[in-house]
Amino acid sequence: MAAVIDKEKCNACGICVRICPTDVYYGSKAKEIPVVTYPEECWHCNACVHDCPQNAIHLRIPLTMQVAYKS
Amino acid sequence: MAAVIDKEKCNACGICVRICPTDVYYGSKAKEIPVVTYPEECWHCNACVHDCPQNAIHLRIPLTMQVAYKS
Amino acid sequence: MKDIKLNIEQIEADVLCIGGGPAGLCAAIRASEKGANVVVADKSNTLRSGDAGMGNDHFMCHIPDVQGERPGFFSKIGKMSQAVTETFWENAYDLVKRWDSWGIPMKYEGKYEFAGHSMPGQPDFFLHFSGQNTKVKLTKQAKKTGVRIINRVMILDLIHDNGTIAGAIGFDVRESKLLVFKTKAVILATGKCMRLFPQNTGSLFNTSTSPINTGDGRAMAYRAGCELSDMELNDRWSGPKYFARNGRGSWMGVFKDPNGIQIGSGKEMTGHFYPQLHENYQKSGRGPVYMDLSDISDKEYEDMKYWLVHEANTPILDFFKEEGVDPKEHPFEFMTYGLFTPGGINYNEKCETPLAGLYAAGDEFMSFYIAGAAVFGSIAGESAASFAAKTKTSDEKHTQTLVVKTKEFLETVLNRTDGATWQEANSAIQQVMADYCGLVRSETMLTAGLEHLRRLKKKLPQVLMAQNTHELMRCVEVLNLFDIGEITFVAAQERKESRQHHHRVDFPFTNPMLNEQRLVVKNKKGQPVPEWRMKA
Amino acid sequence: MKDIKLNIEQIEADVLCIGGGPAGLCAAIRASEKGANVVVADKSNTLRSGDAGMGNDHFMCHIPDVQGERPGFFSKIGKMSQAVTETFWENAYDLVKRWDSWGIPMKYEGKYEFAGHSMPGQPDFFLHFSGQNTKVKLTKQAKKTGVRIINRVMILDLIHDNGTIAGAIGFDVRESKLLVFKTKAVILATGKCMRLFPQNTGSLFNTSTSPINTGDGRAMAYRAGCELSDMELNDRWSGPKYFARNGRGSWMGVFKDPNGIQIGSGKEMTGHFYPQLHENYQKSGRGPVYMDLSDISDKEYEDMKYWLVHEANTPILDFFKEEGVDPKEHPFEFMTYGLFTPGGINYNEKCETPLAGLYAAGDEFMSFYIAGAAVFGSIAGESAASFAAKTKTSDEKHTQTLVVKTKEFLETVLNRTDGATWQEANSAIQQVMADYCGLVRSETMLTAGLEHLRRLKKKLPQVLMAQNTHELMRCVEVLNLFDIGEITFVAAQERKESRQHHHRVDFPFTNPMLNEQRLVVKNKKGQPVPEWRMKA
Repeated sequence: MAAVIDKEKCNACGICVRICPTDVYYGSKAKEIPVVTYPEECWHCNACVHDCPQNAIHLRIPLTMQVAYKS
Repeated sequence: MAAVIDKEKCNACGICVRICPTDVYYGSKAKEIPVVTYPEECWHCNACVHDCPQNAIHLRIPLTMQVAYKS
Repeated sequence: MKDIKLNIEQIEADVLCIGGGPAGLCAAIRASEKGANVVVADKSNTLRSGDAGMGNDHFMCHIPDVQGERPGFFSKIGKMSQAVTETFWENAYDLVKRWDSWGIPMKYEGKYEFAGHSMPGQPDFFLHFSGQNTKVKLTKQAKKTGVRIINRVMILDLIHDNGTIAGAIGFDVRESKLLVFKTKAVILATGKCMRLFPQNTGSLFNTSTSPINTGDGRAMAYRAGCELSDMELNDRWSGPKYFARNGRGSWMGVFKDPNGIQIGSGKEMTGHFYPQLHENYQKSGRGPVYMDLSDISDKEYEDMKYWLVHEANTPILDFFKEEGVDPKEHPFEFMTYGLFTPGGINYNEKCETPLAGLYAAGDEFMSFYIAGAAVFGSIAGESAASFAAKTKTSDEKHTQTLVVKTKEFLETVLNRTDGATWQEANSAIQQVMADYCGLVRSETMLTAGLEHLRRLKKKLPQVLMAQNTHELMRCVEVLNLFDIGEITFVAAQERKESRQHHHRVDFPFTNPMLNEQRLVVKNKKGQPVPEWRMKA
Repeated sequence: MKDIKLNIEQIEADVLCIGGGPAGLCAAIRASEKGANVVVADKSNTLRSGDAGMGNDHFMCHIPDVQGERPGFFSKIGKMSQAVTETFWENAYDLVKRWDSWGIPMKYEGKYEFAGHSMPGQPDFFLHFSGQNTKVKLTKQAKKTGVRIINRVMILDLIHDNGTIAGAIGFDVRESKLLVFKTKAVILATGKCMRLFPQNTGSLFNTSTSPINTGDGRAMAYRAGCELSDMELNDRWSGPKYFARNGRGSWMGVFKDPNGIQIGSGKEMTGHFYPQLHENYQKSGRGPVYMDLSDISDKEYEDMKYWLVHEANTPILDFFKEEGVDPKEHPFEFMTYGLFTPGGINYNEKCETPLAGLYAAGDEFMSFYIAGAAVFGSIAGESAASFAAKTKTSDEKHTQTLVVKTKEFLETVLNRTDGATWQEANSAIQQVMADYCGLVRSETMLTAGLEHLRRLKKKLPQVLMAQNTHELMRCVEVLNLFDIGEITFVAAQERKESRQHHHRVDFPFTNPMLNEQRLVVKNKKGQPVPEWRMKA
C-alpha cells in the first residue's frame, strides 16, 4: 500500500482521485472514501498528499524503496 | 494466469486444489470449478496438469518464462 | 463471461495536443492564442501529471542583463540541430516572462536568481524558480485561453491519410468510451520513455522520472511513418538509493566513500555526467557511495530543502522525517539507475516532423529540460495553429476502418479472462532489453535477443488481458514499449561502434567517422529499418 | 475492520516430522515402524510437494554387484563429515530396495541401470529410476505404516524447554486454526532455501527448485539455539533460460556458442560445476550459450525425453510442444540462475542436532540428492523414535506463553489493512542480498547492507500484512528469509577470504589455513554470532 488514507480525516472530496497521475485510486466512488485499487502503481510523488485539503493522506514508503543511510 | 482450466472438461473433483504445491487454488470451493487465486505463485510444475483425471488443465507459460531458442 | 463494449464518441478541433505537460500545455495555450480550437488529451490529469507534476526548480535560459554572456555549453553538446539550439536560446527568456505573468514565481525574493546545476567554467544558466505548482498554473492559463482539456484519455494511434495527419484515436481510461479525435493538426508531447529497461528491483513503477511516460508519442509517430533518431544511445541517471528520483543537482552535498573520503573535488558536475560511479563502486566492492551533507552550512541546508520541495523531492524529505533521521547528519547512499531512451522524434526548429500536420515538442526528443518543453511547446502550438488555419478536415473513410479495427482489438483485450497481465508483458520486455541490449551489446546477443523479442511481440495481441480500461491503458503502454524495444535492437545492431552507453564488445572503439552522423529507424511495411543521416 | 481470530487446536504425538518430502516421509515411515506415534506436517500436500513433487530420475548409491568398486568422488568433496558420508554409502542400497518394495520403480527394464550425472574417471553412481510418482508412493507407504499426515500446515517455531524439544507451533494455511504440536521429538526436513537471492527477473516464484522451500527449518532451528553452518558459501545452478528448472544432467546435448562451435569437450560435467559459464558468455557479449541436441541419435533423444519426464521436466517439454518446436532441431539457451543457500543445519550421522530431541535430514544441510534425503530421513526417524521411547512429554508452562504470543502476532498480521505484502518484503530482502552480499562482497558493502537489512527487519512486524492464512504463510516464510539473510551477512563478514562463490574483493585469496575449518553462526540473545569449528 502506497497512499494511506486516514478515514477519520478524509471528507471524501475526491481531489486525490481526480489528480493522481498514475490513477491508483481507479474505481473510487464519488462522495465515498477513496480506495487504493492499484497501490503498486504509486510513484510516491506526493501529489495527493500535498493537495489533500484535509491533510488525510500519507505515503507508506515500500520496504523496497527505503533510502539506505548511515546511522 | 498460470494454470488455465477448461470449464467444459472440468468435473470439479478438486484434485488440483488438494495437491497444488503452492496452493494457487486457495479459496476454491468444494464441488465448484476451481479458481486460480494466486497465479503469480504457480511454479509451473505440472502437478495439476498431470493429476487431472479430466485432462482439463493446461499451463500458460508467462511471457517472462518462455525459453529462448533458435528458430 | 465478460462483455465490455466501448461506446464511440467523436471530438472535433483544429489542434490536438497529446500530453498535458509543460510542452503540451504551452503548445495548447499558444495555438489557442493564435485562434485555433484546441483540445489537450492527457492520460492523467494535467494538474499533476508527468515529470513536472510536482515541480521543477530550474529553468535554463539566457537573461543578458543578469548573466551577461550567453552560456555556450549546451549549444556545443546538444544532439539537437544548431537551428533548434539557437531557437531555444532566442526564445527561452520570453517564456520566463510569460510564465511569470501566469503566476509561476520565476523570481526568488524579487529577482532572477541563477544558481546550481551549472557546468565548470560556464556562466550559470539555470534560473532557480519556485515551480512546485507549475502544472496547476499552466492548466489554469490554458483554460483561461479557451483550451479544452480532456483528462484520463489514452491516445493509442494517429489517424493519417497519405502522409497527412487527420486526428487520433484513444479511449477513456475510466469509462468504456472510444474517443475519435478529428483534428487538422496533432502535437505530440508525451514526454520520456522510462519503462523499457529495468530501473530498480521490486517495482515497475520505481522510476526516477514519471513511470507513466512510456514513449507513447515515439511509438505512435513511428507507426504512422515518422523516423526515430538516436534510439540506441540510451542513457542513465543516478540518485538516492533505493528511492528512484531525479534531482541530483539539488542535493548540495559531496560524494564520499565508506571511509568518509570525498570522491572528486565536490565542485564538478561529475554526478550528472558519470552516473555509473555508484554502480562501479558497488560492483568493485568499494561502495557504497554516500551523498554527504555534513559540510554544508545551516543556511545552505535550509536553502537546499526549499529547492528540493520545488524540485519534487518532498517524498524523500518526508521519508527521512518519518524515519526520525536528519539527512544532514546521516549520509545516504546514491545508486545508478537503469537505462532509458532519450532518443525519439527529432523535430526541427519549427517542431515539424516528416508528416504534414504532425508536430513534436519537449521530451519527445532528448531534452532541454522544462525550459525546452516550454519553448518548443509554444513553437509547436504556433506551427500547428498556422497549419490548421490553411487546412481542411481530412476525409473520413480511412478513419472508419481504423476505428472498427481498434475497437475490436481493445474489446478483445478487455473481455479476455485468461492471459497475460500488462505487468507480465512489461517485465518480459525489460528482461529482454537488459539481457540482450543492455550495458553490453554484441552482434550475437542482439540477434538472439531480437528474435526472442519478436516472438513475444507476436504473441502479445493473443494474450494481453485487461480487467478494465485502466489496465487497458497499461496494456497499450506495453505494446508501445515492445515497438520501441524492437527499434532499439535494430539501431543497436546497425551502430557497429561503441559510443556513450552503447557499448559493443565486438566493436569496442568509437568511430570518429560517425561523429557527424546520426542513426534513424524507419517503419517500412511494418519492419524497422535503420538509415544514417548527416547531422543538421 | 477485519477481525480474524485463530482457534487453537492441540495435536499430540511422539514424533513430528516438519516437511513431507522424501526425507520427512522416510523419517516418518521408519519412526512409525519403530513403534512411534508419528505425525507429518507439510505446508502443501505430501503427494506433490517440494523438489521431488513431480519426480526425480537419479538415486545416488553403491550396488556392488552392478557397479563393482564404490565411487570415491563424493566422499572426498562433501561438506558433510566423513562419518555422514560413510553412513550414506552404507545405507543407500538398502533404501533402494525398500523404495522398490513400496512400488517406486528403481529398476529400468528389469535391471538396475546406472547412467548419467557422473564424474569423469569415476564409476557411474546414479541409479536411473522412474521417479515421477515417488511422492505418491511414499505418501501411500507412510499412511500404510500408520503415519498421520496433516497437509497445509505452516510450522513457524519450535517449542523447547532448556535445550529439550517439546513440540512446535504452526497454523493451518486454509483455515483460521493455530496448531500446537506437543511431541517428544521433532525432525526438520523442510528442504532448501531458495527465495533469499533473486533467481530470475519477472517473478519471485520462477526458481530452479521449489520456490516454497524458504529455509523454514534452518530459521526455526537457529531461533531455537542450533548453530547454522556454511551459510556464506552460497551456490548457483544453471539451466534453461528463462524457465528456471533444475535437471541440467538430463539434457543430453552439448553447449554451443552462437556460431555453432562446441564449448568444452561435451563429455565433462562442467555444466554442473561451472554454472557461471552462461552468465560469463552473456556479460562478455560472446553469448548466448545454447543447449544443442542436434548431434544425439533418435534413440538417445527418446531416452532423454523419457528421463526428463521422471526428472520433473514435463513443463518445458510441453512448452516446446505448444510452441510447435522440436528442441532437437532448435538449440535453446541456458542461463546461470541466482544464488541459493546450501548451508544449514550440519546434522551428524545420527541426524542429531545440538538440541535434545531435534533432528534434521535431507536438504537441511547441503545435499546428497534424493538418495541422501531417503537415507538420512530414515536415520532421523530411527533416532527420533528411540529418543521418544525414553522421554516423557515436557511440561506445558513455557508452551502457553509462546502460544499466546504467537497467536497475537499472527492475528495482528491477519487483521492489518494497510501495510506491506509478503511480496514487497521478499523483494526487499532479495534486493539487499543481491546488492550487498551477492557475487561481490567486501567489508564496506557488507557493513552497509547489514545495517539496511536490520533496519528493514525491525520494521517487518509493524508492517507485514496478510489477507488470509495463505498470505500469512508467505509472510512467515519471508520472516524466515530475513533471519537467514542476516546470518548470511554475518558469516560473509567473518570469512575474510575468497572461496567458491564467496568472492571478497578485499580478501581475494583463498586461505589454505581455513581448508579444515568451517564457519557456523549461533544465536546469542537474539544476535547472530560467528564461530569457527574444525571440520569433523
